[in-house]
Amino acid sequence: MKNENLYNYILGIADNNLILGQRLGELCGHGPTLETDIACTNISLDLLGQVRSFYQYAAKIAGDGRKEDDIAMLRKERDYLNVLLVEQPNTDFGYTIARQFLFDVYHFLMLTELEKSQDLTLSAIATKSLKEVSYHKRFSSDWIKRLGDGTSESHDRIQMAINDLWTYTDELFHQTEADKVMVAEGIGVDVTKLKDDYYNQVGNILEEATLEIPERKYFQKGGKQGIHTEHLGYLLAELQYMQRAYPNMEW
Amino acid sequence: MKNENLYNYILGIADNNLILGQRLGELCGHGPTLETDIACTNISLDLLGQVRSFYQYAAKIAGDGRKEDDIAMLRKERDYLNVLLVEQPNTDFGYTIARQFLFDVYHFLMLTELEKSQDLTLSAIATKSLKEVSYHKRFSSDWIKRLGDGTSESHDRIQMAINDLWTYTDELFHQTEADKVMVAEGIGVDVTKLKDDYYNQVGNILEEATLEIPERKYFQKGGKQGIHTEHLGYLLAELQYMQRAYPNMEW
Amino acid sequence: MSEEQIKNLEEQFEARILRDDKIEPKDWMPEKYRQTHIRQISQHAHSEIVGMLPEGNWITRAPSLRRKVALLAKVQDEGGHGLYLYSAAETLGISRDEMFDQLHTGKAKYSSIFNYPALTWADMGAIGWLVDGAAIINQVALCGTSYGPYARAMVRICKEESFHQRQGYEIMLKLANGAPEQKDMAQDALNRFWWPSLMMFGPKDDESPHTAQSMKWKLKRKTNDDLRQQFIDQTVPQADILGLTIPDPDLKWNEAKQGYDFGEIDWDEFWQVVKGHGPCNKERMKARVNAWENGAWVRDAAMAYADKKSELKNKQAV
Amino acid sequence: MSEEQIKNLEEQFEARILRDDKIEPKDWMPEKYRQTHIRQISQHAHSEIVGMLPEGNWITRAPSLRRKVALLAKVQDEGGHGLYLYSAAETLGISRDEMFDQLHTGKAKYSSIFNYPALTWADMGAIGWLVDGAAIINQVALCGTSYGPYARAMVRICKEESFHQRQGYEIMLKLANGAPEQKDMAQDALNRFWWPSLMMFGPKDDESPHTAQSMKWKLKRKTNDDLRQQFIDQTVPQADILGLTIPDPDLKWNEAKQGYDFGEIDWDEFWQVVKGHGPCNKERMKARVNAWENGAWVRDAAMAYADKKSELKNKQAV
Repeated sequence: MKNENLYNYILGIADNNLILGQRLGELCGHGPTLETDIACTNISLDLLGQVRSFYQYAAKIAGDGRKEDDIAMLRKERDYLNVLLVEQPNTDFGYTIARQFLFDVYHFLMLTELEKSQDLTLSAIATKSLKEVSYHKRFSSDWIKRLGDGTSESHDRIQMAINDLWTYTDELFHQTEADKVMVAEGIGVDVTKLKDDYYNQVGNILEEATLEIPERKYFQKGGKQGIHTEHLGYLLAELQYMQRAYPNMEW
Repeated sequence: MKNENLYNYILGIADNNLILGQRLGELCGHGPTLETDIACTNISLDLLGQVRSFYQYAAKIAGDGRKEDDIAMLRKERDYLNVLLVEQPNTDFGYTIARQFLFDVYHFLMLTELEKSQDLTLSAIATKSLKEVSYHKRFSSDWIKRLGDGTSESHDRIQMAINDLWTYTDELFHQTEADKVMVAEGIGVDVTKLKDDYYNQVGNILEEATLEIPERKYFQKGGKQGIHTEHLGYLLAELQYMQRAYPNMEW
Repeated sequence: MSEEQIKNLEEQFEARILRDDKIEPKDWMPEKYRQTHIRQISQHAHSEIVGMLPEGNWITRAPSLRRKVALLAKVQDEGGHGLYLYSAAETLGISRDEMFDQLHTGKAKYSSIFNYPALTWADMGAIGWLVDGAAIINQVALCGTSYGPYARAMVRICKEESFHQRQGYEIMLKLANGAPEQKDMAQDALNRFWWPSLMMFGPKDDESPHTAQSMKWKLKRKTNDDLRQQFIDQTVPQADILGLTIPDPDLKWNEAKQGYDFGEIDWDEFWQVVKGHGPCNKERMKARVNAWENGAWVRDAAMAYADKKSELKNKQAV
Repeated sequence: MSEEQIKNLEEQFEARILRDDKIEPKDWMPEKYRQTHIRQISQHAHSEIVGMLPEGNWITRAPSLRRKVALLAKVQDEGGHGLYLYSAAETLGISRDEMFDQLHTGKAKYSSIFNYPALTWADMGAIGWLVDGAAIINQVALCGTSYGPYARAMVRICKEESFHQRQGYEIMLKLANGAPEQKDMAQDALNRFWWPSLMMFGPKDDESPHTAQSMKWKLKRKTNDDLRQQFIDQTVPQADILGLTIPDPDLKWNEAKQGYDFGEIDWDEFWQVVKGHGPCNKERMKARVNAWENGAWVRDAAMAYADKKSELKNKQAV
């Protein structure tokens, strides 16, 4: 591949959307209220809409005849580059919201920088996505506050979810090799620079939600190198089922 | 296929083993006690051991180059002929035991007849399987009694599981077209003749377990025609994942 | 009010309906009108919500991103329709919680079609094409129904539904023109959804006692049998274009009536499913009840939070 | 007992161990011996039970029926090993429930290797080959340990483990000689499991304070570093046969010591995982605790039923 770094860089962004969108898709029809059900479905829809643009661009870069669906659904588990955070299961609505919130704050910061990319396609996708992601962030932040400052049960549940998922936040700011090259070329976002802002914003919302900011010495990582948690395999078995069972067909 | 009825007849038996074995396999490492964990794993092992003999024979009958794993893992959902009972999920240990019990009593009766088959391969598999299935039946019957006549919580839970799964028992005694032909040829078991014995035996154990025998006017069917519940698709996505993702390889 | 007065009001009311006035929430209405509308609108809302489940079942397994996104959008629309319809019913003095309770306890019904399982991807096509197709035929008539909020919800819903139907038909078209396995899948879905779709129009006219009253209130503008005939006549040529076979050996064109004759519907199956013994009735209710029960702490939290905020506001206002 | 007497007993005890007598449950033993054995045997039992999880994770997705059956049998064996070991520990006066409680509350440890995820089918090969391989090296020595029930359990376990190891190696062999994707998968599994397997022998000798005491009681017959060296020397040629590369650039044959030199182990990672912060520590504990909590009603029922039956028996006996 001529521009493998750009290709990998795009996947590093897009796979987060894909896997989180898929997770949210599992919940459709099972939400605690009709309004949240619709909202979560809508976020899934946004994320997967964005992902199509990214994969279409990646397919163009790859230039080997693969199309968006091949990239989305025909890679092996070790080739997915999403962070561990987004593949974590829908344990309950608290985990769903905590996962969303911890991702949205990052996602918004990242896209804001990506908008300035020298790569006009990426910049354009970022612009289009930002509007949506700003809504996601508002939605998940509002729910963090509602659950944190709601009942004592909801407080405990969302605190537990935040504590559990916190261990996956640090990975958001790890630079991959592709990242470094793309940053140097003025195309990619230097995620290391987003870290302080991220923890500030997250911390402020948690505080407003009367929640504690977890203190953590150890973090989990690996997703960006394709070393995932055991959850991802099952998610992929579903995601890929049709493409695997009915190869080379149009849908 | 030269002997399509025999082929379908074998699948009609074997698919029950495969799907139930797969369901039990999901539980491995998650049982309520170490002993039941080992026992359920063992039943899964027995069922899948038996299924290999059946599919190997089916592959020979098919004579189209497919091997046991192709038959086990490369059919489409609508081509699996197992009864709906065995694909029901592991809701809790009560459902697992109720499903097992309602199947084991049938399985034992069926194999006892299959042992008399004019088809020596089937008869031999039946003989070998019967010893194992007699143990399964004892295990599940014992647990029906323990749960039924244990605590009031366990009584209610196992009663609910029996009630829910009862709706799938009638299908065990439906004759397919392949069944009819095979019965006529002295190869297959006439399942309609097992029905009275089945409900008597099941009834006796339930009674001993202080459980009520559900009264039901309506039953669910369809599995034998490949019309399954929505649960099966997910089970197959896992079961087939490797064969689909890595076609034509040896393992 | 005296009997005389009530009779007077009722006469005025019927006259308004007759001249196609819309009845609005604050208008006087006979109690039976209110109850019938609560029943029908909430049943319709429930159908949207339960109807999310069979399609929701295929979101994670949709065969392409384009289809996954479209399916998500469709199921989301159904949730939205549920919202409008619950709101319309609420104008008649029932709360959403009460309606959910009726659903969860089996007191309220929903469309039986959703008690059939969605087993393959082609079912996403068949549901869009046939189920939404049948729904639209029922609903288009309702755009002119007498109760304002319901009629207005219907206008909006119909527009989206016909988009869904086209989307479903397009899925079928792609399959029917695809690989043999895809065509088989499409035919199989048609086989399984054809008869249940015909059942969506309800029992035969001579076994449908409420028709007369519903016609008067414009909750129905044609009888069950008429609508069913319309559906069949519209759908058969569509199946022909797909190159698929309607699973009814008795189906044939009747030149005299300028419509299709068709075979006998399995009414035993119809009643079995209506009475709660269809393939998925239990599963659907379990899914809805679980969602509701598992969500209780979330709803409680939202309520508590809202209370705290409004208390705070009040304090600040003082 | 006087100090004199105790000292006497202790001397006799040490002498018995020295002449390779087995200590049996009813024999007198120093409290520290008892406690150390409870700790080690239960930790060993927990490792078997927790060790079921990463492999259990692949049962439903095994690529062939033959492999699925073999994997089930293997995991079942591990459950069986857990049973013998819990029984052996029970002879020292601790109940299985207490041991589970120690596991679930984090008081008891289990082998850190099981805190790494099993991500691909090749991991089933790598776990069998490397993890069981390392375990056997640790365990063979224990067949001659001083505590009778533990030594006998070990004899049985070692036999099965070496079967498992061969099975694992055979999985690797098949992959290594298979399609390029399979070979990649095998190499990747080796890459991920190599270093954690070396960590299974514990910290370096100079950071392993209990070694001396354990050697005396024959709970250890060689030091951690010796065993690690043995494992490496045995495994490198096996990797060569597979045509796979050990992920250690510093690995090379040292003619003088007739063994391999190898690179520095990441001890930070080792301690991170030991302290509960490995990739799957939380997941593994959640799985075990869930199984235990969700199974409470089942265990209660079995107990209640057994009580009823024995009551009935007693009544009949009267």
